Formats: sequence, structure tokens, C-alpha cells
Amino acid sequence: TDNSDESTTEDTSNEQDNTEQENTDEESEAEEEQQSDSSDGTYTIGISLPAATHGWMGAMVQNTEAEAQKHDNIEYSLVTADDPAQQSSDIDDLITQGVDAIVMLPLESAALTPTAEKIAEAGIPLINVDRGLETENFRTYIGGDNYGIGWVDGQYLVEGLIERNGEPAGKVVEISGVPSTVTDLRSQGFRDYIADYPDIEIVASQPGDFTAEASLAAMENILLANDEIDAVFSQDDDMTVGIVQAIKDAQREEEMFIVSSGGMKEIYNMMIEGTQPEVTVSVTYTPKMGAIGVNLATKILAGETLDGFQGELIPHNIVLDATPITPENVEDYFDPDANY
Amino acid sequence: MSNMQTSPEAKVEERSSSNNKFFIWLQYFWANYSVIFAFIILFILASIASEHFLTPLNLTNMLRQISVIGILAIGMTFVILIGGIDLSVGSVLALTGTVVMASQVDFGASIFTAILFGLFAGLLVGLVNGLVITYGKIAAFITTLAMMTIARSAALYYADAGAISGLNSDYTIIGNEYLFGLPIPVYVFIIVVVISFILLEKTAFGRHIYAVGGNSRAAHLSAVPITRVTIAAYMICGLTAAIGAVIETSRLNSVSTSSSGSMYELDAIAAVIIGGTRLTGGQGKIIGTVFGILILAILSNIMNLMNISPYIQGAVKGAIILVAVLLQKRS
Amino acid sequence: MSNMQTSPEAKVEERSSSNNKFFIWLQYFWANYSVIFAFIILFILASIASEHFLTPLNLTNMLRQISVIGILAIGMTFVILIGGIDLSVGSVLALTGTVVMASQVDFGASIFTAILFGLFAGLLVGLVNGLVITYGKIAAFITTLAMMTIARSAALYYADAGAISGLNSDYTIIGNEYLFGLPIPVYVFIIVVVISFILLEKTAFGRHIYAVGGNSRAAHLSAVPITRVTIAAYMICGLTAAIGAVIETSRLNSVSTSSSGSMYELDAIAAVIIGGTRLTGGQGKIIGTVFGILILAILSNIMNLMNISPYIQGAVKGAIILVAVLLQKRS
Amino acid sequence: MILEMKGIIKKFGNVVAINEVDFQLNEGEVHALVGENGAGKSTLMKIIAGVYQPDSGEIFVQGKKAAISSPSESQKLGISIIHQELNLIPYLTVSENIFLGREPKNLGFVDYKKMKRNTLELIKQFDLDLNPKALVKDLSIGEQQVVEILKALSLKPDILIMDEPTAVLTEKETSKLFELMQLLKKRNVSIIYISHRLPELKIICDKFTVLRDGKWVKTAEIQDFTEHDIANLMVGRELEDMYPSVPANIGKEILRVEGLTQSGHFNNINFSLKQGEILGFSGLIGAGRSELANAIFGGDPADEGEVYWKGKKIKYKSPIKAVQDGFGFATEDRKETGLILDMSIANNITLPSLKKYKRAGFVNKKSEYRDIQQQIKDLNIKLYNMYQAVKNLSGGNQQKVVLAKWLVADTEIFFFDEPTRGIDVGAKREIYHLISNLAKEGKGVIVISSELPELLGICNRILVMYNGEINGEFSHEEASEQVLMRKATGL
Ligand SMILES: Nc1ncnc2c1ncn2[C@@H]1O[C@H](COP(=O)(O)OP(=O)(O)OP(=O)(O)O)[C@@H](O)[C@H]1O
Ligand SMILES: Nc1ncnc2c1ncn2[C@@H]1O[C@H](COP(=O)(O)OP(=O)(O)OP(=O)(O)O)[C@@H](O)[C@H]1O
Ligand SMILES: [Mg+2]
Ligand SMILES: [Mg+2]
Repeated sequence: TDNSDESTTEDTSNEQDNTEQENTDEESEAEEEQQSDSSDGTYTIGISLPAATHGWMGAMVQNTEAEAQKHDNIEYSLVTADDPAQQSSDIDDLITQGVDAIVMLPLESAALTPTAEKIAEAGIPLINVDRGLETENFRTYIGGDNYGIGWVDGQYLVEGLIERNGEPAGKVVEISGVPSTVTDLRSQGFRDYIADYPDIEIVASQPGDFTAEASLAAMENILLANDEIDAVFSQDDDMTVGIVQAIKDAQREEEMFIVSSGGMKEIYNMMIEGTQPEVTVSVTYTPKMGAIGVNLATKILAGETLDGFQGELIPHNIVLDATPITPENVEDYFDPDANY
Repeated sequence: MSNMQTSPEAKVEERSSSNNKFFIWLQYFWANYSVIFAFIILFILASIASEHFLTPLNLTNMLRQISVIGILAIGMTFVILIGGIDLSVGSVLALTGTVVMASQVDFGASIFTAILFGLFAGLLVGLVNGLVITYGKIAAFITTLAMMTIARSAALYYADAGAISGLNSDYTIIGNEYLFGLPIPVYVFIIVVVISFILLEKTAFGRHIYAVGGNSRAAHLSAVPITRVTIAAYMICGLTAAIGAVIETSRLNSVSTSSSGSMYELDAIAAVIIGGTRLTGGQGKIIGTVFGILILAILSNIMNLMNISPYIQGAVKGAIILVAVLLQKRS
Repeated sequence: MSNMQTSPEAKVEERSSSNNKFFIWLQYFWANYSVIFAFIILFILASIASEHFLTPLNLTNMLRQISVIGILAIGMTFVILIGGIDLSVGSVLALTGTVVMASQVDFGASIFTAILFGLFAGLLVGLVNGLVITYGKIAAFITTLAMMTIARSAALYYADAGAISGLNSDYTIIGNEYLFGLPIPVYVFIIVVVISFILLEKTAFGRHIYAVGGNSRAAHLSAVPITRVTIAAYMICGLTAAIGAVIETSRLNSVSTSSSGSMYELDAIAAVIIGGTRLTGGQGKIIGTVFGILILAILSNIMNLMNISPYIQGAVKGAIILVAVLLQKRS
Repeated sequence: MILEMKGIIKKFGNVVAINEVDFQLNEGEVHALVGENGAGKSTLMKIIAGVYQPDSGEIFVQGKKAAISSPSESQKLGISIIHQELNLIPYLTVSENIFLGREPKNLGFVDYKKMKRNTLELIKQFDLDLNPKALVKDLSIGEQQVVEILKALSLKPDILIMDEPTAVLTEKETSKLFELMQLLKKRNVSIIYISHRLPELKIICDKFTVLRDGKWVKTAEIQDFTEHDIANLMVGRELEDMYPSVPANIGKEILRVEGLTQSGHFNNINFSLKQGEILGFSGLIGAGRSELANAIFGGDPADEGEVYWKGKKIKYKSPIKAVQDGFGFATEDRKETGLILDMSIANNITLPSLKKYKRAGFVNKKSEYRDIQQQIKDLNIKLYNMYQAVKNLSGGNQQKVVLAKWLVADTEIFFFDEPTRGIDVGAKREIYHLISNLAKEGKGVIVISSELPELLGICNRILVMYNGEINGEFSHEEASEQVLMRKATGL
């Protein structure tokens, strides 16, 4: 597919030098602790995440913590926030504790940019996860691509419509998350992709608040208002559970299919069992991103490298693939013990 | 009326022209049930706004959608009638839902036992709220705010902020099946309403609820067991949260410890107040709450049907709630 | 004292055994300021629990962190003192923050003008709240609940639920720079506290606030302009939300229309109540609120420093708030 | 002896409200408990009623030692109390209030039929027209008091405590109450009766006990003492000239009311008031006097009619303008409308007149303090600290705070609604003289009262209201209890 080129981008800039230079600057206390810690090989990593207000984020928090626990030489400090200001405060506290590295999933890109600058100022390597920042002043970015998710969902939607109706045309329903940047980016990616297909009409776009219950109610009502629906774009797998239930209740399973996002176990299960309505794709958006961030942080602190990047340092930019999981490849990804 | 001291009614009749008993009745009715008029107006507007609104399927769907918050709002009515408030119901729903699902999934309890555990957990949380408020003498607002974070925390901690999905599909019957054309949750809601109505209107306990809310000192001096009445009100509220949890978890056969029930408390309180119950206690009716919840239901239903932008749904809902309450006040 | 009717002072001396003037003072102090003791205990515990707690950097950070919610809580104190409540402050913070940022970014206003617009917007929202509550006679809880959704909606709608980032880095000075070793937001907080203290304790307006909250009918008959006082209280609350918005947006040089200020109202109200202000109005002090907010600040600071699991932070916070309030009540 | 109290002590913080009091009540006797405001009468009764626990001392009921830890405990011992303050639930009906906490039940449900029947029976005893289904909030204060009395009687108590039951009752209702008390006495019920209306005591009481400053002073048979003796025992000194001379220096008209109407409350009211004149309003409960005063004052504007203030037409929409023009209104219900109970005494007193103390936007505490001290001294308000909450004062002293409030506000025309309700003789006398002095200084005074002797004693003129209309006018010389009562009952 055409997003293969943006799947795993690497940017091996010389950021490491920057960090080291700053380390030798006036930054005193944090610096000293870092040195003393690194000498005996144990590090403290600060982890700042949004509060677990829906399933994906819950899994994110848990995976990240589990990863940190796995490393014997790592102590960690995990904080979660409801809003950007609190997250910024949390990070103040982490800097105060003198952590050696920070893994952060910013609630808002713009809002946490000054905070990132401050982390850099304190000479602490920042591993930024999922949402981008408006600065390059961080050690590594592991990207989840929200716009890409919408975009890939758009692709599968068009494919599905062609398969069912013979042409890229049909009536589409969008169930969106809690109004936020994430929601907005996914909508935007989706809309931008289908913009080339004028016969695809979005007949309803309603909030499902990232919960199954709200999506269930919204979808029930939309099903009533629209006698003809060809497909549903669900911005989140948690919500898809509710959407599927609503379609089943209305006994319109045959009529429409769902393109979804998230990579949640329950949705994989549906694909494996082939239940109706059909979920043709769940674009993974792995809640393991935070865990990957922690893992990379340990490597950065220990001065290790990645396999395949022989002799090189950890890249500055890593964008994870927005992998489409479909009934065809789902078996490869399904893990019955996963928490999401 | 032969007596010299004229009673208030006598006075009215004397002064107003003639056979306006109907007018007096209307006034009484309006004072107590004006929310019904607000409901009717909204209902008519909704019917005009969307052709889909008046379809039987939509109406039954709507009823099912409100049943959970409706049940919570009924419990909340008791608490607000005694002059209290319970901000914890949403979190308690998540916690009791977790108890119900975990009992089935992690401890292999039967559906029946799991539900009993859930209801018991709800009663227990209510008991704790009530004890802290009465014996600890801490404001209900702050007690239940603390309980809101505590109950949510407990659920998150147990399930690592994840969801618990049920294995037994029999459990989904409660939330999904129909009986004589109406969804089962609607029956549960109706049963809760009827029992609450009887409790409030026909029993001494109901009188005591109004007495504690109307003037707790006076109630105390009249030997009303205000502590027990207060605790009972919070326990009822906890119980309704648990009943709501059973319906909600049964509907999707899962509970999400992070998002289930979040912000439900605000909708429940809004329904009670729209229904005409006074926030300071002592005045209000179950029927009012029922119509309050119906107003909220129509609102979100019609906004979905008309595909109103999610960004402005909040504004529309807020504005219409204000108008509904304003309409009522013209008495 | 030659008079037969004993004067008040004489009575005291007659009845109390001896020189327990100190004891009486202590009692008065305890009744009004017991929150300070709760704070001191928590402070000592925190100092023991984490070596990082007592570092100057941590303390100044903590002060900066609380300044926004602190300012909101001060405004909330006025509203709660008159027996009202304002659930909209969090959303109003987001809305006024949007006004400030959009004025700069989309309309090219200077920083100064943008801030003025923001403060004006805050006052305006407060005015609307006040007018609806007084003239519309709608319960404050429901009015501000509606305003909460309306203000948030307006911000979301304007920015498509996104964030607005500032372009002028001068603006970040307010939120980020230090003056004589203390962050600027802390000075703003202190100024707000001092002005509010003077307003409440030294002016007729302050007396009127307490009178309206204590007994609004009696206040009305004592020529207190209760409508104006009520509206003013909500305007002050809106204004403090806007001041908080300026600090917060300046700190991050951006506003997030979806998440800025979310749930701030609950923290602000909790701070006021922990500070000993009675939720039904008429009783409370600014100083109490300041210590209430300090208690909340220490709590979240120490939990971060001690790396307590986020899942159970809620439970710990809830439990400690209850204990803090309980401690106060032992008077 | 049915009730005996020995060595009772009760302190509130540093205030010793009851100081080693002994008290005995015999079976079937009506025992008056008298004393100045703040003497501790209500506190002593609340101890019997289980509201307060004594700090030390013993209580024996029917010879057995009793620990009365709650109101229900007290009820079980056959004790029933009518509190000084009304204790009713506004949104419950008359019958629900009467049987609150003791609802008759049938299969677990409230037996409303039985409740109504029992209520009607009680109401009949009182010969009243009261709808058992009326909500208490819609009743006048007097009617509410009647409900309180019915509630106490419905318990069929052995010991009945009445704390100033007649304070809000009219003469007619009062005499009904006395008949009832005689009946109860025949049934061997023992009654403790608290009242500041000394003449009443002679009619119905057998014995009396005087408290002063929390201490027991005397217990004796009532026929051995005159009213005058009892009053002296209460205050501990000679008491003379209860009523001052009627003011003589009448000036020009300051207030004229023409055709004032407020539907449901009063109708076509015409009267005028001159400087230096005291005008009394007499009438039964619900005659509309309070509403009339409230309407002129702007508390709840009238529907029709005109009011002229010094020849200028006025129409106050709120009390603010009225107070600026020099109106002052001491309302009849000090707890509901007169005072901010949680506020300090000092702040209550200056609440309407804060403008006077404004200096550069701030309240000038010094001059404020001076004025407050002055009032506390002039009115003899018994307190412990002027910054204590007014709710901790006794009823009578609270009333004085209400008066002080309007005195500080430089009022030119005073509306006193039941100014001596619940006030002891000593304080009453002080207030009569005070009112008279106000008139003599050239102020206009309107006194609304249900106590005929005080209207007869101090007023230049008395208007009688009946059913919302003025039904008669009498000068000081013409007026007598008989003619006023006739007009008040609509004859
Ligand atoms: N709850 C309380 N807290 C503090 N002091 C109180 C309280 N109740 C009463 N007092 C004080 O106790 C004393 C006795 O008051 P009490 O009400 O018994 O007087 P009383 O004789 O009934 O007066 P009155 O005739 O005015 O009703 C007064 O000094 C009063 O201020
Ligand atoms: N809140 C109320 N709602 C309805 N009716 C009321 C209310 N308050 C008073 N009334 C009625 O208004 C009428 C006038 O009452 P008001 O209290 O003015 O009489 P009054 O002459 O002042 O008697 P009192 O001797 O009790 O002071 C009465 O019929 C009373 O029942
Ligand atoms: Mg008394
Ligand atoms: Mg009256």
C-alpha cells in the first residue's frame, strides 16, 4: 500500500551530541544524580501519561508500567494527568526527583512543547510518544499516526465499498471520540482520503465519547434516522463494540461493514469468528508505544544501539506503522492474554 | 366555611369570582408537575424536527437508553430530597459493574450470585457514604466527591484500568431481550420507579425523607431517626447505581473500569433538578424525575437523529435544559 | 460595673474560672482555622516521606502548580459564601483561554489587549450565570452545569476541538518567569488572595456576601441588594477563571479547547470546602481556601514524588481529603 | 412528684446557661417557669426534652432515675414539648406534621385515613378551621403554632412542656388554649408553662419557679404573689411604670396610604401617620398586617394603591430605597427574616447602615464599633462578645439586636411587627419606653401587635384589621380591649 514509505521512518540526527553538550552546562543537581546513578548502572525513568479515561489509554498505562518493571536496572516514576497543565506540573515533579530520562505522551502537542523545552534544558533525554511536539528539542519521537489511522481507514472503506457495491460510492456514518486533537486528526485523515471519491457521503457524524455505551446509544439513534447505511467509520475499537451491538439489535448486520481503529482484542476476536456485521479492518494503534518508549529509554541511557542500526545511535524519529489488521492477517496479531 | 376564621382556600374563593376549583387544581398541578408540560413541548418539537422520532422502534430504543441513568436518577432523588447529593454514582456504577463481571469471570460465580454481589457492593458503598456524612459530619458534596475518586480507583486498580468481558452469553439477556415488545431494562426502570414512588408516598420512611430534607432539626425533635433515614437514602442511591451497573454491563457483557459511568452523576442530578426537586431538599417528586430524565433522553436522541455537530451538542443541551427549567418556573 | 445588670465583660469574668482568655482565643482560632493544622500535619508527613519534598525548587514548583486552581478556588469561595456553586469554571477557563489565544493568533491583538478580552469574557460569562440565577430563578447548580457544557462547546466549536498555540514568546513570560526567586503566577495568586481578603473582610460588599449566604430573606429586608451581590459573586468567579486562563495559556503558550480546565471545578470546590467554608453559604474564610488548596497541592505533589500508582492515587487523595476534613471537625 | 431535677448544670462553651438548678413538678399541676430573657428557661426544658444533655445533675421521672439522651427517649417517658421556635416541616401537610415520627400504619403503609381522622379530632378540640391536608408552609405563624400544640397533644403526654406557646397566638386562641389546659389538668397531666405574659399565669398556673441568670431563685404557690412581685423576682429589682406616657407632640403628616391592595393579603387600605405619633395595628392572625407593612417597605410590592412619604409619592420595589428614605422594619419572625443567624451580633446590627461607615470604600470599624457598643449598652443586650454569632443569644436578646439594627440605621419611620414577642417584662418595659422616646424625638412609629394591653398602653391611635381590611379606628382614649376584640373578629 501507499503508506509503506512512511511506515518506519528513521532520522539519525546528531541529537545525542546536543544532549551531551547541555549536560556539561550549568545544570547541576539533576546532572549530578544522573551521573551517580549511571555509574552503578541503575536509572530512574519518569513516565508521564494521560489518565486512563478509556480502554486504549488504560492498556497504554499498564503496558508502559509493565515494561518498566521488566528491567532490573530501572526504577520508574509514573504519573498521569487529566489536562495539559497538570501534565506540565507532573513533569516539574519528575525533574525535581532527578529522573534520568522521561517518557511522555503529551495530552496536547502545542501545550506540552514548552515543557519539552524545559526537559531539554534540564539535560534530561525525552522520549516523546504518540503525539508530536512543535519542537525538535527531544531525544526520540515514537509516532503513532492519528492522521494516518483515519487515512488508512479511508482506504479500507473505499475498498470495501468497491467490493460490495462495485463502485466507490455509498453512505457512511462516522462515530467520533471525545472532541479532542486525536479525534480531529483521525476525522481529518479519513475525510482527506475519501475527498477524492465524491459519491461517498458522510450521512452522520456523532460522538461516541470513546465508550461503548455512548456509541451504542448514538448508533441506535443513527440507525433509525438513516434507512440506508453502507459503512461505519469507528475511530476507536472500544466504541466499535457498542456500534456492533446496535447494528445487531437493529438486525441490519448484512447491510453495512465497519472500519475501525485501535487493535483491541475483542475486535480481533470478531474477525476470527467472522461475526456480522463485518469489521473489515482495525488499524492498529498499538498501546505498546509507551512500552517501546521505555525500552528505548533504557537503551539510550545505557548507550546501546538498535539491531539493524549497527554503529548508529537510537534514531530521532520513529513513526510506527499504522498497520491494518484484517480478517486475513488477524491470526498473526491475536494474543489471547493481551490486555487490550 | 361557616367558621369565622377563614381558611386560605376560603379566602381565595371569596376573592376570585366563582367556580374556579378547576383553576386551583390546575395551579397545584402546575406547581408540582410543570415539568410534564416542558416534556410535552419538547416531545412535540422533536416529532416535528425528525420524522424518525415518533417511530415505535426509536421510542423503545430511547426508553432503553435512558433506563440506566433513569434508575440512577431515581436513587439520586432520595438523596437530594434529604438535602444531600451523591457525586459518586458514576464511579460506583463502574465499581459495582466490576464486581459483577469479576465475580463471573475471575471467581466463577453464577450470574445470580454475581448480581447479588454487585447489589451488595452498591449498598455497602452507600452505607459508607451515609456513615461518613452522618457520623463523620462531613458535607455530602465532599464525602461523595472523595468516594467518586476512591470507587473509580478501586475499579481501575483491580482491572489495571482495562475492561472485563463476560463469558456467559446468558448474562446479556437482561440488557438486550424484549418482553411484550419492551426491552427488559425498561421494566427494571419501571419497577424501580414504582417501588420508589410507593416508598416515598405511602410509607413512614417516605414522610421521614421529606421531613429530614425540609427541616432536619425539626425532624430530629419529632423523633424522626434522621441518621438512619440519611444513611438509608445513600444506600438506596448506591443500590440504584448497582442496578444500573447490572443493566449496563449486561448490555455489552463487559465493563470498562476507566470509562463506564463517567459523568453519569451530572446527568442524574440534572434530571432530578429538571424534574422540579429542590436542591436544598424537602420538596420534589419521583414523577418529576421521570420526566426530567425523559427530557434529557429526547435531547440526546433528537441531536443524534438530526446529526447535530458534536462540538455544539453541549451548547444545545445546556441551553435547552435552561429553557426547560425556566418554563417550569412560570407558575 | 456598678450597674446591676452585668455587662458582657463582667459576665465572662464571673463565669469562666480565671485567665483562660488564651483558651477562648484558641477555641475561636481552631473553629476558624483548624484547616491550618491539617495542613501542617500533612506538610510534616510529606517532608518525612520524600527527601525531594522540602527542596526549594519543589516548593516553588508546587506553588506555581497550585496558582491556577488556587485563583479559581478564591473566586469559588465568593460563590459558595453566597450559598451558590459554579460548576462552569473549568470550561470558562478553556473558553477565556481560547479568547486570549485566538485574539493574539487569529486577530492579531497585542498581548495586553488579548488579556483584556479574556478577562472581559470571563466577567461576561459570570454576568450571564448571575443573571440567569437571579432573574431566571434557576438553581445555581443547574445554571452553571448548563454553562459548563455551553462554554466548553463554544471553545470546541471555535477551534474544531483542537488547540491554539501562541506565536509570541513574550506571552510566556507571565506563566514561566521568576521574580525574586518566585514564579510570577505565585504573585498573581497572592494578589488575588489579598484583594479578595480585603473585599470580604473590610468592605460593605464583603458583609453583604456573608449576609446573602447566611439568610437571603433577612438580607433583602435589611436593604442588602441581594441581586447585585449575587451577580457580582458570579462575575468575580468568572473573572478568576479568566485570570487562571491567562496564567495557564501563558505557561504553555497554548490552549487546548478539549482538555484545558477539565474537572478544575471539582478541585476548586474541594479546596473551598476543605478550607472550612460551608457549602450552604454564610460561613467561611479566604485563608481557609488558601490552605485547602495547599493541602490538595501537597497531596498530588507527594504522590508524584513517591511514585504512587496512578490507579490508586485517586483513592489516596479521596481518603486524605476526608481525613483532612474530619480533622477540622474535631472542634 | 412526677418530675424532679437535681443540681442541673449546663454550659455552652464558657456560658453557664443553667447553674445548679433544682426543679420539682407534681402530678396534675400547672407550673409556670418564668425569668428574664436568657435566664435559661428554654435550656432547662430542652434538657428534659432530650435535646441537650446536662453537664451534671440528675433527673427523676416518676421516681425513677432517667437518662434522657434523645427526643424520642423523652417521648417514651411520656414527655411532650412545644418548643419556643416552630419546628415544622414546610412541605408536609398539617396531619403529616402532627404525626411525624409516629405515623399510624396499616400493613407497613401510612394509614392516611386514620391520620386525617385523628387530626380532625384534635382540631375539633381546638374549635378551629384548619385543613388537615394544607401544607404547613401556607399557614400563618399563629396557625403553625396551633399545629405545634396539636402535635404535642397528640402524644397524650403525662408531662407537657409549653415554651411560650402564646407568643404568636391571638387572645381568642389563647383562651382556647387555656380551656384545653384546664381539661388536661383534670386528666392529671402535669404541665410546665413558660410565658412572659404574667397576667396569664394567674389564670391557669398553680405554682411558679423563677430563674435568673441560670440560677434558681424561687418556687412558690402563685396565689401568694402578685404579678408585680413576680416581675421583681425576675429582674431582681423594683419595676415601675410599665408604659410610658403617650406621646403628645404630634407633628405634620409623614406617611399616607391610599387604597393599597395586594390580592390575597389586604384590600383597599387607607391611613396616615404623623410625626411623633405611635399608630397601632390590631387584629387576629392572618388579618394581613404583616403583609401590609412588608408591602409599604418594598419587601413584596403591592398590586394597587398609593403611598406618600412626606407628600411625595413612592413605590418601593425593594427595601433598599425604603431604607435610604428612612424606613425601618423590625419583622415579626426574627429567625426567618430579621437576622442572619450565623453572623456576629455586631455585623447584624450595622447591616442596613454600612453606607454610613464607608471611608474610601472600606468599612470604618472604629466608628462602627462605637455605635454598636452604644446600642448594646442602651438596649441592655446580654452577650458574651459582640463578635459571637447571633444565633447563640436567647430569643429576647435576639429581638433586641433586631431593634438595634434599625436604631443604628437613622430610621425616621419605624414599623415594629410584634416587637415584644418572646421578650421578658423588664425588656418589654425598656422597649416601650424606647418606642415612646422615638416618637418624642419626632419619628413616626407603627406598631403591629397581638397583645392588646401593649397597644392600649403606648399608642396614640389604633387601627383594627379584619380579613385584609381596616375595620375600625380608635384613639387612645376610645380604645378598650372589648371594642378592639369586637372589631378584630369582624363585628
Ligand atoms: N446553643 C447555644 N449555644 C450557646 N449558648 C446558648 C445556646 N442556647 C442558649 N444559650 C445561652 O444560654 C442562656 C440561656 O438561654 P435560654 O434560651 O435558655 O434562655 P430563655 O430563658 O429561654 O430566654 P428567652 O426568654 O429569651 O427565650 C443564654 O445566655 C443563651 O445565650
Ligand atoms: N407564604 C404564604 N403563602 C400563602 N399565604 C400566606 C403566606 N404567608 C401568609 N399568608 C396568608 O396571608 C394572610 C395574611 O397573613 P399575615 O401574616 O400578614 O397576617 P397578620 O395580620 O400579620 O397576622 P399575624 O398576627 O400572624 O402577624 C393570611 O391569610 C396568611 O395565611
Ligand atoms: Mg427561651
Ligand atoms: Mg404578622
